[in-house]
Amino acid sequence: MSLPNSPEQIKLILETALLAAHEPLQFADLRRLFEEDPGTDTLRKLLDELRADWSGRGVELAQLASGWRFQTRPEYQPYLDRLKNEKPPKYSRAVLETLAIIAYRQPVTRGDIEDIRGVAVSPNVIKTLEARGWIDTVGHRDAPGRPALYATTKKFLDDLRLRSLSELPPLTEIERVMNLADSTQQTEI
Amino acid sequence: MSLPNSPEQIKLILETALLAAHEPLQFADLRRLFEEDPGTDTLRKLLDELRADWSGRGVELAQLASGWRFQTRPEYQPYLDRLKNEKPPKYSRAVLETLAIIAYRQPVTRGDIEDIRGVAVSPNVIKTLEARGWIDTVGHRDAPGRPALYATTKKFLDDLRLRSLSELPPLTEIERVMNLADSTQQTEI
Amino acid sequence: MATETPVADPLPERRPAQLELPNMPKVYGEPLKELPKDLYIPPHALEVFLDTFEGPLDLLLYLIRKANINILDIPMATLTRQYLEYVEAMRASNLELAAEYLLMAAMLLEIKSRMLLPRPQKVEEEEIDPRAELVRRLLEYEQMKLAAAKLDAMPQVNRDYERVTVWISDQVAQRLPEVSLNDLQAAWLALMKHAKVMQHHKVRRQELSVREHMSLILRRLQGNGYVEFVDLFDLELGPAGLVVSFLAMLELVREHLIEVTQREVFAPIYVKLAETDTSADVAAELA
Repeated sequence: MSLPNSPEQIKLILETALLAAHEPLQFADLRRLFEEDPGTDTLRKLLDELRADWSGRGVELAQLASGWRFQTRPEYQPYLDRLKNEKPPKYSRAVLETLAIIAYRQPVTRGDIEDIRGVAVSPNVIKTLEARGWIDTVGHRDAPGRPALYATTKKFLDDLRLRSLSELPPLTEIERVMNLADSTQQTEI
Repeated sequence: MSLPNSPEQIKLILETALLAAHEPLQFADLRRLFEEDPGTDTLRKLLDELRADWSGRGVELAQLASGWRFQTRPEYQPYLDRLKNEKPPKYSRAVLETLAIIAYRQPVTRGDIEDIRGVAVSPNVIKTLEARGWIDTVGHRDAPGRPALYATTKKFLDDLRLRSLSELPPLTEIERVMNLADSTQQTEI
Repeated sequence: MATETPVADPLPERRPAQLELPNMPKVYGEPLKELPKDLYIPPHALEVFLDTFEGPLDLLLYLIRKANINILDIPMATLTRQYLEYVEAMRASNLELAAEYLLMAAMLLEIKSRMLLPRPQKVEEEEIDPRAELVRRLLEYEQMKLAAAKLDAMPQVNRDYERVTVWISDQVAQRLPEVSLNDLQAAWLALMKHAKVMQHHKVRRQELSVREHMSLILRRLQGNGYVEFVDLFDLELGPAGLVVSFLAMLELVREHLIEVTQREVFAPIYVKLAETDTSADVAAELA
């Protein structure tokens, strides 16, 4: 095929590839689309243009931890939910707290998680998160029993529409919450 | 969510649902998207509009027996193939050599090609190159049987990104390699 | 969140105002009409109660937050008593209580007793508050608990949004082999090597463009009968190109591929394909 690769044509090809991809596409993937590499600057400019082209639509072009991807905007979910037969999994507090500890304190062992939560962590909790592809073992602590060290994956970031862990919501300053609670109490009295 | 369901808004919702769907969506599915059924006529009109909106892009809205879906256009397949990391199919040696002879020695008859290759040229080889639009008959030699004279086409030049045949790798270089090969052979003897 | 759970207020004695109607404890969403004397949780609600908490730290946090106690200055006696009342109630109902709840009870009692012990004046300044470790754990846990809630509130794939993957056309265009100049060169090289016909087929670069023009001229003449000689030259080619074109013409004549005719000197020269005599055959073949 010998389509002339004008910027407009390159943008169409990028759009098509990103719409059809099953996984987020990295910059290197996008460059491979073309027989003649359009160059980093051109590609980046066209991706920005493409993102702008899609603003105000139900689908957006997002840059995530593992690359670029088209995804629907959350505002449209109520419509899409009407077509769904099954509800997505709702995680228990045990799962969510374990996930939060792994996300914010990684890499951690199961013992670390149990120390923070003050209760035993059921193997099912870890399995649930592993099956979702959100956590995996990144090593073993040099301690008795050589416990596995857990960390969050790129997929976790992708699935939460994040580019890096630094985009996680900041941890709450508990002390300030306390002060706030105190002052609330005072005004109530 | 209480988005006003203007025709424009309905179209966006249709587009979003169709882009996110894993299977073709039937008309009944599309109606289910909305709390208030926009009606068959409106939906059909908007789907037609949507299809028109996507004309000229790498992805098209197709109506199949099983419903509506977005799909890539076949013309964009070569680009998508590059992402798959698959090696493109290759022509046989017979095809490549025949093409080389026609390119460098045109116009030539099949007899000329057979003289150079030292073997009979299968009609399929010629047909393959003709079907690709890379060679055609430019005349007939005034000889017994009036054999067809083959030459390369403009499409051949385009597909190989050449402006003219003079941009083909010069044979002098090939000869040099050949001489080198010959002398190597001689020293070996 | 624990604060939204149907659990009775645990500190009635401390805050009698809680007994009034707006704060009437609810079990399964129903307000309790009769308040139990000691604990505000009827036995059948204990199971719900237990499920509500993620462990002793969670329960302690609930008690602390509910009572608006400053976490940095926990009244150990009150808290320990509250905590033990819950644990006892659960034990009395034969609920399977995780060992951690009992462990925490022991820890609370230990802290409380250490705080009651008289200490020498000097040591007291340097000694760490026995509650420090508990406070650190409570704060750490609460932080993670809030983080978990925040994570859960973030848009999640398949729950709050969907990935887009459009169908890749199944009427896939046949993938055609790609040929590079190197392929062609290699093919030619292999040919030459194989057939050893170099001597007979020496083709120079200049000759190649001659052959290109031969093809072009033949193409021009296709189905056109006579074409005037001068029309076969493209002036835009420049002097070098015109020479090549002319050489191509001579070569075509030499190979009997074209006929050049001129009726008289200075008359227009005409060129036609050599096989005009049998043009019917050509037409038949082309058809």
